[in-house]
This record gives sequence, C-alpha cells and structure tokens, in this order.
Amino acid sequence: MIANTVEVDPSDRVDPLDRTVEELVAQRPKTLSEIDTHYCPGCMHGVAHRLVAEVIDELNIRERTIGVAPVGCSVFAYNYFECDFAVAAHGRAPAMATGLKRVMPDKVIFTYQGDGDLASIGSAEILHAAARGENITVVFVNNAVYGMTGGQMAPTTLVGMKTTSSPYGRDLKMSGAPLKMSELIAQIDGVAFVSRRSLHSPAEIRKAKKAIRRAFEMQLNGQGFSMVELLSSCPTNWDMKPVEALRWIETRMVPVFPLGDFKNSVPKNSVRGV
Amino acid sequence: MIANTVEVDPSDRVDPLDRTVEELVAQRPKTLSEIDTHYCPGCMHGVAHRLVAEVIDELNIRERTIGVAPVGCSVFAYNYFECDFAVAAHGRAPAMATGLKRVMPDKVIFTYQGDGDLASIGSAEILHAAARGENITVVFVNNAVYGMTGGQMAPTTLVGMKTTSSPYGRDLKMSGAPLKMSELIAQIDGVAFVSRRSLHSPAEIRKAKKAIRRAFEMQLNGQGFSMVELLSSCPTNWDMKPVEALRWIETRMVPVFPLGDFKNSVPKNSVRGV
Amino acid sequence: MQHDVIFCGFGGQGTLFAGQLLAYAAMDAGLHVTWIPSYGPEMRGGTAHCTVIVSDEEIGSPLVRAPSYVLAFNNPSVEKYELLLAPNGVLIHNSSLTSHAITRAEIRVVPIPASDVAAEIGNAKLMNMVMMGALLQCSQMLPFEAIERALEAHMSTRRPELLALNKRALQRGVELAQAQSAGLGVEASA
Amino acid sequence: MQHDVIFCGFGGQGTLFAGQLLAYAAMDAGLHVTWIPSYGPEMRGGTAHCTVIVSDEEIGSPLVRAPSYVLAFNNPSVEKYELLLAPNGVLIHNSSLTSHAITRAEIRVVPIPASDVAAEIGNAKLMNMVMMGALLQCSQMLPFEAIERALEAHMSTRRPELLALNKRALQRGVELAQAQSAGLGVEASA
Amino acid sequence: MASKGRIVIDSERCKGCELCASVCPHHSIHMAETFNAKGYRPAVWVDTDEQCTGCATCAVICPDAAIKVYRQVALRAVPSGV
Amino acid sequence: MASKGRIVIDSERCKGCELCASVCPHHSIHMAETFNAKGYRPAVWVDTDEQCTGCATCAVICPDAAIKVYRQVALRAVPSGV
Amino acid sequence: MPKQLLKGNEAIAEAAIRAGVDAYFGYPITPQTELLEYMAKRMPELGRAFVQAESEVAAINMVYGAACAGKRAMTSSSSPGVSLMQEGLSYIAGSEVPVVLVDVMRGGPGLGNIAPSQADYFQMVKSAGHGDFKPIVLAPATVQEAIDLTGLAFDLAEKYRTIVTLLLDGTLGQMMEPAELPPMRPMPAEMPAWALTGAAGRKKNSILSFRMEAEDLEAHNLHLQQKLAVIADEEVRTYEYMLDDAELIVVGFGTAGRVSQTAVKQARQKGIKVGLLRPITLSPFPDRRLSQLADEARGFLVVEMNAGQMVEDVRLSVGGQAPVKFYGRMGGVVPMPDEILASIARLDQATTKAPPTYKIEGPLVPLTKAHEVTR
Amino acid sequence: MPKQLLKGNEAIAEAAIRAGVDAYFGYPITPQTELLEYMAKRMPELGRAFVQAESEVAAINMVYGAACAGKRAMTSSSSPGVSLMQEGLSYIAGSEVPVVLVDVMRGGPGLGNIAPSQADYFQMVKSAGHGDFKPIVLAPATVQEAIDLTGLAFDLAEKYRTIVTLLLDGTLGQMMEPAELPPMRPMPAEMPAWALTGAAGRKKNSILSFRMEAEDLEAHNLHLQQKLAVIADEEVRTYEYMLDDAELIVVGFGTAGRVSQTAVKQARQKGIKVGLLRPITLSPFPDRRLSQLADEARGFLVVEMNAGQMVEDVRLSVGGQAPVKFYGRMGGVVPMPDEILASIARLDQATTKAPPTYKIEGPLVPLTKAHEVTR
Ligand SMILES: Cc1ncc(C[n+]2csc(CCOP(=O)(O)OP(=O)(O)O)c2C)c(N)n1
Ligand SMILES: Cc1ncc(C[n+]2csc(CCOP(=O)(O)OP(=O)(O)O)c2C)c(N)n1
Ligand code: SF4
Ligand code: SF4
Ligand code: SF4
Ligand code: SF4
Repeated sequence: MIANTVEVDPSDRVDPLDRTVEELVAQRPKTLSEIDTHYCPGCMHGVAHRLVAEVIDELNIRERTIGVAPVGCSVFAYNYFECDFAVAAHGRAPAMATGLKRVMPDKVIFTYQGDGDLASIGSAEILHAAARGENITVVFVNNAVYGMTGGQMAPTTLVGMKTTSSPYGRDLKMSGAPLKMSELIAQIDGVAFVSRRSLHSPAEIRKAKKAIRRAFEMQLNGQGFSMVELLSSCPTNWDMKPVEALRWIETRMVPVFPLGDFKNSVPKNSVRGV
Repeated sequence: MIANTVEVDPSDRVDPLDRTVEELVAQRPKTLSEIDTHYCPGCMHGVAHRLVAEVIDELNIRERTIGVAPVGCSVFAYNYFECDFAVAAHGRAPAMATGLKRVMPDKVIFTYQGDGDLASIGSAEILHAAARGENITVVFVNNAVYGMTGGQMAPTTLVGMKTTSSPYGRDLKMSGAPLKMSELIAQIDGVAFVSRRSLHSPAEIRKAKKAIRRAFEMQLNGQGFSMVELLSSCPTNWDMKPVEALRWIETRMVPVFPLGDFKNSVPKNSVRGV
Repeated sequence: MQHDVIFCGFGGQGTLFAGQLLAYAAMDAGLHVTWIPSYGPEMRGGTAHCTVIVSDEEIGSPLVRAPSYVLAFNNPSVEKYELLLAPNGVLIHNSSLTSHAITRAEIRVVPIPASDVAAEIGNAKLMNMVMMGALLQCSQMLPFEAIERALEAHMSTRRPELLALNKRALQRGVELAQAQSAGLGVEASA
Repeated sequence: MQHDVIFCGFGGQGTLFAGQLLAYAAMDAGLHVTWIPSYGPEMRGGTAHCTVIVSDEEIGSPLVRAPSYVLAFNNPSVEKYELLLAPNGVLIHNSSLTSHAITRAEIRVVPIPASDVAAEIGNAKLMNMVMMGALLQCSQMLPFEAIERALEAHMSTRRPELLALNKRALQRGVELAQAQSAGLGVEASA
Repeated sequence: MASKGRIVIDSERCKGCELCASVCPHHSIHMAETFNAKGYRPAVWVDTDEQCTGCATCAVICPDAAIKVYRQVALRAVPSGV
Repeated sequence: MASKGRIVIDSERCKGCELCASVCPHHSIHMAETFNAKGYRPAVWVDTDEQCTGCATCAVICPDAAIKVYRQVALRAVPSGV
Repeated sequence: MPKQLLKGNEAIAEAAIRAGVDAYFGYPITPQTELLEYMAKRMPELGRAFVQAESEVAAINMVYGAACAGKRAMTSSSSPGVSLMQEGLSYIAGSEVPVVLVDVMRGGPGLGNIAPSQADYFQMVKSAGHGDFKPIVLAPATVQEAIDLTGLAFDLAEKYRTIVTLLLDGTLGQMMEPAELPPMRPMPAEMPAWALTGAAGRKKNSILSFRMEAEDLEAHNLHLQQKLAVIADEEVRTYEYMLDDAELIVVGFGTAGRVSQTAVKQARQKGIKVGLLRPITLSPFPDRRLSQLADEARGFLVVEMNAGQMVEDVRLSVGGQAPVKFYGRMGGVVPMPDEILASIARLDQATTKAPPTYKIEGPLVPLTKAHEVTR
Repeated sequence: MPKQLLKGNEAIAEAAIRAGVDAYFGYPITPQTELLEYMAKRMPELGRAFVQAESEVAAINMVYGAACAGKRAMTSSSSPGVSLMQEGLSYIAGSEVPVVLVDVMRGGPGLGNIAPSQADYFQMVKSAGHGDFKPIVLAPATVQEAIDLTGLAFDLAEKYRTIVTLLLDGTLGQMMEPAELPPMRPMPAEMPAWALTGAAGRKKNSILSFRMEAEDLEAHNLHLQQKLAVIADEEVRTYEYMLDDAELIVVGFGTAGRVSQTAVKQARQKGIKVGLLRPITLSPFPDRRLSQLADEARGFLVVEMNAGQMVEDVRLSVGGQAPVKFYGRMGGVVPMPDEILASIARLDQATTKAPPTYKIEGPLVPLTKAHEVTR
C-alpha cells in the first residue's frame, strides 16, 4: 500500500515557499486490475486482494507469479489480478499449485482460498501441501462462513453463530468447535511460515501486509510452505453493516482465532526476487 | 488378553498336594473369529485385532459394536471380528462411522485404519470427524508404508526410508517429513483422547491395550472422539524378519513417533458399557 | 387464459416478494401458477427478477421469452424488458425511478410514480405494492380481494400495522392505473 | 505352432521368474510370446502362477483355459491343474514336494524330483530351473541353448557363480525328463 | 495553511461501505447524498478545516482501492537517473 | 517340580513368525523343523527344564492368537453360584 | 392437505421428511443449497440426523454409513459435487444399501455455472461411478411430481436395495408452484435383517462391496443385473401428452419436457399431430414404450438441455424405425417453447408418412451451430 | 530399437517418458501401481516431476496444475481412483488443457476386486465427469500398442487440448510381451501461448472452466462439441482382422478384442465367415465403419468384460440393420476363446443371410444367466 520507494506523480505540485512536494503515497497497485470487483460493499476480500497485489508489486515478481483462485466469492480473483491465474476446483488449489510449482520451480505460485475451500472440502490438500513442504504461498481468507453460496456454516464458524445451515446457532455437540487451521498447519515440519492476521483495522491491515510479504519472501528463498490466514468479514451473510462487521471480527473472532505468527523460520539468504 | 476375571477352564487339572489349580490365563478373545487371517507371518495387524477384540470382550459390548474396516491389508477385518462390520471406501471410514453413529448414538462405532487410509487419502475425513467431536473410536495402525498395494511410501514413511515409490529413500525436499497424526489430531477441540502406542514388545502391547480400552471407554462415556495410533510392522514390505521388524519399530519409528497420550480428557461418570 | 408476468428491479426492492404474492393469490384463487426467480452469485445488490405465470390450465414452460406483462422497478429493467415484451404487452414501470425513453409503439406503457406514492403513504418499501395494484388493474387477472387475502395470509404477522399500509398501497396502484387507462381510452389486450 | 504353459507354485519358489525366463528365450528366438501373472493381495505366501504362450504367429488371447503344459511346483498346483490341462497335455510336477495322485489317464505326467536335485546341486532355489529343463526336454519348444542365453542375458550379473549352477540345474532337468520319456516310450504330442 | 494531505476518491468505484469514513482520524470523509451509477452513495472528501494529513488510513482500509492519497513532504533532492 | 505354566500352540494357525520364541524369557519356545499345512514351520513349546511360568508373554505378542496359556495358581475358593 | 406454494428444493426436503428420512448429510452447492438449509432447520427439530459434511466425498460416505444401519438416508448435491460422489455411489451400489440422492444439475463441464442444465444425464443414467451398476433415476418436472417422486424414491430404494436418484435441474429446484404434501409417514419400528445394528442374538452382519474372487464378483454382478431386469419390467414410468394420434413425438425429461409440452400444445393449435413423451424414469428407460410408438410415428424430436445424451437411448429404443431429431441448448440456457415449436415444424416438413429405411449418417454426437442433428 | 520383454504398466510409463512427459502425479492402486513405481524411479533420474499425491483427487488436480503450465502431465489409476478424479477431469475438459490419463480397469462396483475388467467403458466414454465433455479414449490390446498409443495420446492431447485416456484392463497392465520402445523425444523449447508461465512481456493468461453467463457457457460448449466433431472425422482408429469377406462381425476392445481374435481364428478354421473389428479409439467411436460393415453383415457379436456397455454404441452404429448379440463376463473374469467361439457359432446359426427387419425386444440391458443378449 504505502510504496516503499517514494514515487513522484506527474501531477505533483511543488510549493517553492514551503519547500514541500506533494507525493502520491497511496494508490491502486499495478498488479490489481482496473476492473471493479463484484464483492459486496465493505467485503474485506477487496483489501486482501490489494495487499497481495502490493506485495507482488514491491517484490517486483508480477511477471513470474501465478495465482490459483478457489471456488468461493474470490473465484473471480483471476479477473482482478494482473498476473497469470488458474481457477482450481473447490478446495483443490493447493494441489493445483503443487502441479504448477513442480514443473516451474522458479516461478512464484500462490493460492487464494476461503475458509470453506481451505478448511472444509480442501483440508486434505492443504494439509499435504504443507506436509510436503511445498514451496508455495497460501493466502487464506477466513470470514467464518461460506460467502458465495449464501452464508452457510464453515469449519471456522464460531460456536453459537447462526448461519443458514446452523439456524439454531453452531452447536458444539452437533458440529464441534471452529477449526484453527493456522495452529494445525504450523505443527507440520515442512512449513516455513504461518501467520494469522486480521483485516479489521488499518493497523491490523498493515501487519497483515507484512505477513503476506514475509510469506512470499519465504517462497522466494525456497524455504517451503508459507500461509497467511486473514480474518475477514462477510457483511452480507453476517447481516451487518461493514463497519459493524469489522468490529465483530475484533471482538468476536480474534478471541477465538488469536493473531500472531505460529511458525516463522529463520530467513535463508536474501530475497531472490527483488 | 489377560482376562480380568479368572476363568476356570473345563480342562483344569487340580493338584491336591500343591493346592494349586491351573487357570487359563490367555486365549483367543470371543470377539475374534475362528478364521485364520491372511496377514503375513509376524504382521502386527493380528495383534492389533486381538487387542481390540479383547477390549470389546472385556467391556462386554460385542453385541452393540459396529466396526468399519478400511481399504488396506485390514480390509478383511470384517471377517476376523465377530461383530457387525462395514467396509468403507479407502480413507472414508470416519465418514461412514459418522453416518452409523449419528443414526445409532447408543451403539459403539469404531474404525480400524491404516496409515495410507487415515493419513493420506482420508486425512480430511479423520480431521473433520475429530473436529466435530464425533463420538467414535479410531484404531490407527501406522506401519509406515502402504502394505496391501506392495509397500509404497505413506505419509508416515520415515525420511530416507526406501519404498517401492521412494526408491531413493524418502526425500525431505520432494515428499516432506512424516506426518504425525496423533499430535495433529490432539490439537483439535472436540477430541477426547489420543494416544500413540507401539506393538514392538509385550510390554508395549500391554500398554497399547490399555489405551484402546480407554478410547472405547471415552466413547461409552459420550466424551467425544478418541483415537489410538499403534506403531506396527510390515515385515513383508520392509523386507525384514518379523523379529527384526519389531526392533526396527523400537529403534527407528519410536524416535520419530514418540509414544504417549497426547490428549486424555478427564473421565465423565462411569463406563456405561460394562 | 394465461398471463405471463415478469417482475424486475434491484435487489432489495421487494421484487421477488411481489411475484410470490401474486403466486399466492393465484393459488388461493384455484388457478395454476408458477413462480421462478433468477438466481446467481451476484444476486445481492445486482438485479433481481422473477417470472410468474398464472393460468387456468396446467402450465408447461415456467419461463417465457416474451412476457405479456412486465413490472419494471428500475431503469435497467425498463431497458431490458421493453425489447422482450410480447406484442401488445403491457410495461408497467416505476416512473419515480425510471427515465428510459420507450420506443416500441405497439406495447402499452403504464408509468406509475410508485416510489413517490409509497413515500407519501409513509414507507418507500411499499413501492412494490403500488406497482402490484397497477398490475391488477391493467390485467384484471385476479380480483383485488384475492391479493388482499394473500397479503393477510402470507405476510409476516409480526407487524400487523403494515398490513393496512400495504392494502393502501395496492389501492393507490389500482387508482393510478385506472387514471392511466382512462387517459388512454381502450385497454390493450395482452 | 503354439505352446501354452502354466507355471505354478508357492510364492518364493521362483515361479514367475521361470516363466519370464522362458518368455525371454522365446523372444530372443524371434518367436511371439506373452507372459502373464496372476496378481492379488494374497500374492505373498499364497499361490503364484503365470501363463506363458509361445507361438510362431501373433498371439490373441494371453490366457488359456486348458494349457498344453503345466509346471507344478507344489501339491495344490497339481490338484488344480490336473483338471485344467488340455487333452494329451503334459503335467510336469516337482515330485519332491507333491504327493497328489493323478487320475486323468490321457495326459502325460512327468514327475521330476526337482527340489531334491536342486538341493544336491547345492541350492534349493534352483528347483525352478530343474523343472524348466524338464519342460524344454518334454516340449522341445526351444533349443536348450536359447534358455542358456536368456539366463546369461537377463539374470542379475551380481553373482556370476550362480549362472553355472543354474545351467547345471537346467541340464539335470533335461536329463531327468529324458529318462522319463525313455521309460514312457512315445512322447505325447500336445 | 493548506492541509498536509489530500485524497482523491474514485466515486464510480466506491461502493459506499463507509469504512474509510469510519477510520479517518480527522473525520474528513462523508458519504454523498446522491447515488453513483452502481446505485451506491459514494464517499466524499470534505476537508473543510484542512485537517487531512495524508496519513492514508482511509486508503489502507478501502476494499475497492478507490482512494489515492497525496501528501506534502519536505522537498528533497529528487533522485536522478535511476 | 513341574512348570508353573504351560502353553498350547495351535500349530495349524501358527505362521512361524518366531515372535513368541523371541520374547519367551525362558526360551521355552522353538521352531519346528517340519511344515504345517500352510507351509510354515510352527512354534513348539519345549519346556524340558520346566521353566515356563505361564507369564503369557508369548501369547501377548502372537499375531495369530495361536497360543493358549495355562498357569498354576494357588487354590482359592472357587466362587460358587455366579 | 391443502395446496401450498412450494419451492422445488424445499418441497423435496419436506417430502423426504414426510417419507421418514432418518438422516441427511450434505454439502452446500448452488442450485440445491435450499434443500440442505431446509434440512438444517427441520431435522434437528424432529430429532433426526443432520450433518453438514466437510465435502461431498464425506457426505456420500456418511449416507453410506447411515444406510448400513438400515436407516433412510439421503444427500443432495449438484453436478461437481455429484462427480465427487462417484466412488461412494459405486460402493453403495455394490453393497446394496438403499440411498436417495437428489442431483440438481447445473451448467458444466468443470465449474461451469449455476444455471439450469441437463448435462449430467449420462453421469447419472450410464455411469454414476465405476463398475456395472445403475441407480434408479427419477426425473420430476413439476413441484408436485418432485414431492411424489421423493416418496417413491424411498420406497424403491428400500424395495430394491438400490440408489434412487432424483435428477432435476436448477429451474425446478428454484421455482415455486402450488403442490400438496403427503402426510407424515410413521417411522418403521424395525430395521431390516441385513442392517448393521449390533450382532445381538443373531449372527454378525457384514456390509461390503468387496468380492475378492472374480467368480464371486461375477455372481454378484449377475445378481445386480437381474435386479435391473426386474426393475426394467416393473418400474418404468412416463408422462404422456396427446400421444393418441400423434405422428410426431417429442421426447424430453424434466424442464425440457415441460417446456416441450407448451410447444406441443402450440403445434397442435397449428394442426401438427404431435405428442409428448416425458420419461419419468430415466433408468429404467421407457424403451419398450418408445419402440411401440415407433411402429406408427413419423419421427421423433428429442429436446434436452445438453449436447444430446438421452437421445442415444431414444435412438436405441426406436431402433432405426423412424428418424430421431435432436434439439438442445447448453450451458444453462433453457430452451423456449418457440424454439421447440420451430423444431417440431421442421420435423413435420422433413418426414413423410411412410417411415424411410433409416440409417445413421455422420458422427454420433456433433452438434451443428443450430444445436440440431438428424440421425 | 530391439524388442524388449515389457510389462504393460511399465511399458506405458517408459513410453510416456520417451514421449516427453514432464510431470507425473499419482496414487497407488492395483493393478496399475507398477506404473507409478516406475515413474518414482525414472522421473527423478531425469530431473522431471514426480509426486505421489495424497489421493486421486489431489493427483488429478496436480496434473491440472502442471498442464496449465503447458507441460506434458499425466496420471494413472484404476476404477475407484478414476471415480475420484471425475470432478478434476471435468474441470480439465472445461479448461481445455492437455492431459493424459491411464485407467487400468478392475472389477467393480465399489471396492470390487483387482481382477481385469472393462466395466468402466461408460465411465470413460460417456461420462468421465459432469457436463457435456468427452475425452479421447484409446484402447490398446497389446504391449506394443500400449506403447504406440501412449505416444499418440500426448500428441492428440496437445493437438486438441483435450484429455486423452488410455483405457485398458489389469490383464494388459500386468502382462509382458516383446515390444519396441521409440527413441526419446526432444523436449519442446517453448510453452504454448495459452500456458501460465508468468505474464512477462505479454498479457496475463487465465485458465478456468468457469463461465458465469449461460450464453457464454453455451458458446464454450458448442466450441467443445465442434472440436469433438473434428476429432470424430479425423481420429477414428480400428484394428481389423479377417473382415474382407466376413458375414459375422465380432466387436471387442482391449483384452476382450484380443481374446476374440483367437476365437475368430478358430471359427474360421471351422469355416464360419467371421471377422473382428477391434476399436482402438473408443471415443471417437468407429460408428461409420460399423455402419458400413452393417450393409453386408449378417450379424454382430459384441464381446466385453462387463454387463454390456460398448454394445450400445455398436447398436447405435449398426442402426437396426443387423442383429447385435452380446457376450460378456464380469467381475474380473476374462472370457476364454472357447466361450466366444461358441457364441459365434450360435450367432452363425441364428442369423440368415438376408438381414431381417430388426427390432428391439425386451429391455435394453438385462443379461440372462448365460450373459448373452440378442438385441
Ligand atoms: C465440489 C463443489 N462443492 C460445492 C460447491 C459450491 N460452493 C461454491 S463456493 C462454496 C463455499 C465458499 O466458501 P468459502 O470458501 O468460505 O469462500 P467465501 O465465499 O466465503 O469467500 C461452495 C460450497 C462447488 N462449487 N463445488
Ligand atoms: C480410491 C482408492 N485408491 C487406492 C486404492 C488402492 N489401495 C488399496 S489399499 C491401499 C493402501 C493401504 O495402505 P495402508 O492404509 O497404510 O494400510 P496397510 O495395507 O499398510 O495396512 C491403497 C492405496 C483403493 N483401493 N482405492
Ligand atoms: S458474500 Fe460475503 S464474502 Fe462474498 S463478496 Fe459478499 S461480503 Fe464478501
Ligand atoms: S503386507 Fe505388511 S501390513 Fe499387509 S499383511 Fe503383510 S506384513 Fe501385514
Ligand atoms: S508363558 Fe511365558 S514362559 Fe511360558 S512359553 Fe510363554 S513366554 Fe515362555
Ligand atoms: S507368535 Fe504365534 S504365529 Fe508366531 S511363531 Fe509364535 S505361535 Fe506361531
């Protein structure tokens, strides 16, 4: 978001008296396409997209990055990123990414997955990509529901939370407790980096971006599997205003899904990509 | 194995001078059928079967127990146990057990699964049965290879170990490190009991039996998901004599797969089954 | 006799509910009826429409290419369905929100300032009922009372005060359409 | 001319390898040949058998119901294949291990004490080669040298001392079969 | 004195989610009364008391990357060449 | 003095894996020279110096549950009735 | 019961509940999600089993488990989800446990889209998984039929110990129509003798699709085939419209059949002697009925929402006695009555009264731009 | 190259390597495991990609990924594993990336057994997944043919951007025969323009099977169908034996075809004028060739190791011009030449020279005890 190297905009106005110059400090990253997203107003998928695009810009890897979109609201991600993209079958993005990475080890491969996609139908694929230490990066957007299909319970739905498929609230006896994927994945040997961050405030978003950058750097360093889980909102299916939804992340989700790095390998040599 | 209540065999010989009586202290449990197994000589699937059968006998639950066999060498388990049995699709035993348990909550449901079955193709199903806190018992036989199909690499194969699908030895870069399922599953909230035991010696076998008994008791108490991982041998595909294979478990597997209880909930009321 | 009606508008304008209400009323009147929505991942915020067919015979296709009636709640709907309407079909549109100039000559166009009228009555959400009233008047496919009864039977009973307002909105729709057709002289038969 | 041979015994008796050796020899001799094993989850310890077809024409079915030759390494194999053998077929069995009484009259039965002979030569594992020698002698389907060459070409070169022993075993098989057919008079043609 | 920063909101891209307005430390963003082509009331930058510092907090939270932020910084030698 | 224990090996069930022999603390189990019907050399209990204690270690490790173990225990009142 | 205005997906769910379904396991997928959501609400209310599975693979295997207990078990999904169920379906078929599956088809291949489609006729009728098995496949065209066939599905599943699929498309899943629900059936007091209920006072039961020996598996397969033969004799169902004097016959199932009915009505108004045969059972297929009709008919028009699948079964049934034309739309496009009417008119003009000796021309499947093929 | 004695599974693996396969992903399953094991050994040796996937679901999606990079990717499996690949196959077909799949069939349904079978003809030819798509399906009957068709498979996959399946049974997978391997092909220097290789100096590429709008998906489907039409025109391959003067025609693929050849030879010795048509391409099916043969033939006998699947395509091709009999074995039983010979003899006696007006009798599928049906 905040460009590391200050970019001087052609439209900059220099005020000779104040001896100041106007710099463009925030704009759409180049790796984000100009197309408007179909995401609902206030849906943090948009922020997650932008952060990934900014990291790709900063690491200057757009031309050798291939993304894998999931099935979920972000199935359209291929449309929104200005880099090569594939759309995987529901849950299988890590397998597809494995196929891509194994034949092109010098390319940067990332998946972008929702919680239904990654933690439910695709749980075997994420587990084994991690176990193989697959040198890919996973951006995991946890919004506690299945967004695209209309707000059903996800493995990450909070206990007591009402969804269209848990109309009485998620019941511990019937459906168990939320799955904490970051904690689980971090257990696995081949994993280089796992971090859970939240998108509920500008400060947290800045931290999330750092984590995403670190995850991509891990891959560039050949250090193995890296994943960033992002707590995100689904105002539509939560039936909340966007602002309210972010507060809900902070007050309700963060206590269940604590933020932090769950695995953070020592960097190898320097980043190859920059 | 060792009957808790001493059973007096009709053939007992009483020696009036020594004032001793001969008791039958070890015999085939009733829940084990009379059919000879097809297991290779020295394969510890046989011991695992016997332990489960003994526990079922001791808890007196044979008539309300339903087993689910996997696809793997133990696909024939249905033949060897004197209780109702289903044979699941490869890896799906926990899903099938879920179906059985949900419609018959008063029955005792257990799965018996190999490491290919549980940790590879069936990893999503075991993870989610655990996450739901499904009140079933899982007997997980880890012999570090795919036995039935002729000794291919499993997720539990040790690094460096040669198998028919890792002819140069399991390579960390290519295939990652062995998956430690007990440690992973124990992380999950709905799980009541997870223990890893080994079958490499009589002493360890006795401990394994205790763990299996505890796992079934958890289910009988309605405490949720329970699993016992048993380190076992595959002399045929390891290309070892049975005795040698047990030593290999002890010296090579146990250091990678440490024994112990990884989760052990406080018992609820008393065991309902006895 | 078969009536094909398409209800269309933005999500949130009560498009699908209006269609369902007509379907309930037709069912209660002993007629055959089908209601079918468009559905899709972009439902929210995007366009919502549904097709209702009312008939005194068994209904084959629940979909129609050229509806005899269109209830258009917004501009994009007018644009789209002007072209699809059956020859001599009736296009009733919410003229409070629509500005699209209609070019087809042989169709009957009934502009109803439904949003404004709803706001007058006291709740912008009643727009769909004003439109429904107009449809009833133009089509005569069901007696006014049938819709009133359907409202009573199928509307959430949690807010009974709304019922009166809804009926009022329906009535105003009928009146506005009456005024229209008075102005037009003969009613086009669909 | 087509020869159908079934090799059968316990796992570990070298059944499949013997069949493959014949296949190699036939291939090297420019003949058509197919080799097909039984396969199953109970391969180990259980019964292993394979079918080899050698022909001077293209081979259709790689499987036969009634083989012209059976090389039976153990009792269960004798029992099973006695019944399946083609009329006038040849059943060569390892009489060191077999005791089953053969009832079919029109087949030719060639008992070869192959395990004993192999032990004499110095390695019980050579049993299969003794049997193979007998097959060559009875069938005359390939010259002795063809098998010798196949052995040289396709056997693991790690233990060259074994090669001589294998050849010796083959030779002994030929001799034993020769002695047999001498006793029998005319050879049955399959 | 002029504001230290200024922002440009792409009002056709804006979906009116109000997140930027909710996080702006100086309350420099309001929601329009009128609708854009998509039917949303877009955010508008109303910096009447010239408080905007160009902190980019709004841009950081905007899910539609609809905000450009400019900031006045002390003039430095502009790197030449590279 | 007779052994404290004795075992019965079902030699047709035995697959000759030798595990029992390997764990018997008194080396009371040997492998037969002859084959059973399945083609295995079964285990045999050879308790010549009457050392078998009936500890059941052999039975615990037998994968084919082919071993029955009897043990001499001090005579107690045999529970009557139940 | 009075008629209610019911949505297809929800009507099926409620009908299943009234037919006594004990357990529902499913995974969300458009356009059938309302069925799962309805079950999420109703099943716990009734103390019956509902689990949102982690995937369709898990769902079908949970169904398999519950069915092994002798309980009435069902799942529902849509095309990609049904693909994931193929292995489980094959196991269930091999094990002969009764299961009801609802497949609300959408556009394919791959992720395709969520629009209504009939592109999975082959998947359900010819190959619902590996191995020689066929479920009974029922194709409702109205909400009422969906309700009635749901009840029938459970009956047939239990009678024949087989999978019964309700095969419909998103149109029917999403539409509302007045329909009458049957009363709630009483739940059976006893489980069937083969069920896994614990071996108390009886020999143990095993349920499996495994037959190690080829001869055993062949015998088992013959048994399955013989069951199919009985089903073919007993269970064929069709919906017929204006067939009495029909010279031309339109064949279509589900939505395509329903839309065709409107076209047939319109064609009759134009004086074309055309009728509609709408197969209700796609498996068993009404081959004998079609063969019988082929004695008199001048020609057939098969209408499908795919590239031409059921048309093969129609051709097999007609056996070359009359030309069989095809009209199809794909990718989620529903054909409109006017298109079908035009196709009927073309068939009317192209065929003479005396059926010509008929012969295949060109490849079996390719569609021309106009989606029409004459065969 | 001199002939080598090669096992079917391994011959295919080596042939794929020589055809330049860049990546293999698979999961063990009998009777194809040797193929995976061979790859485990050879691929790393050559610096190419080999991954033993966690499941068949993962394997096919890894293949999908590698193929998206424009690389030659393949997998292999057997019946239950192929069922699990259905969703992935459908995505691949929808995305039009070239993929080679080897399906070594075994007995089903369900776990069935590992014995040779052809029970998945329908699964591969009619419905390899949801949606309207068809892979090219090649059916080798000898090890040499398996090698040759493996090379062809990669060529066709790339030429048409499609899935090509090698469909065989355990017999061929497990048997050894002398065969000649082709030389190692050079690896292509450049990836195709559509591949995902990083958007360097070009516009970004996207690969997906998703088409949100029904009209777009229909257009895409029409394009796929047109491709199939071209394939049907260009790529039909058969193996023919003694057809020149044949009055009776045996049709069988793979092992069943090969065994039939022996029976045909024996029948000729008895003076029966019979020939063999062994389809090498099951999809596209040699329908025109069969239709042509049907002009003269007195009758057809279809031999399969299943309950009767390809027989439907033969009937569709023959179009009622001659009776089509079926002889099948199931569950892993391979028919022997003598059984087929007997069936040929019965056909010979049952059919007269002038083909009777032929008509369907009885249900389509049921087998009698003797596994024979006359249709
Ligand atoms: C095999 C399969 N099953 C189900 C679906 C339906 N489906 C589409 S998206 C989705 C869930 C998406 O939820 P999530 O991954 O949490 O992403 P979100 O939409 O919330 O971003 C489901 C179940 C599908 N397309 N394919
Ligand atoms: C879907 C599917 N894939 C693969 C197989 C083949 N298969 C049978 S058993 C087995 C592995 C068994 O290994 P494991 O679970 O470790 O059990 P073990 O045999 O070692 O006891 C495999 C891959 C199958 N039957 N089904
Ligand atoms: S449904 Fe939820 S996750 Fe999907 S775009 Fe809307 S707000 Fe975002
Ligand atoms: S192959 Fe291995 S696991 Fe299977 S029975 Fe033999 S020793 Fe046991
Ligand atoms: S009971 Fe104990 S002492 Fe006796 S044979 Fe067995 S292991 Fe040895
Ligand atoms: S452990 Fe059992 S099977 Fe093994 S040798 Fe001893 S008695 Fe025999």
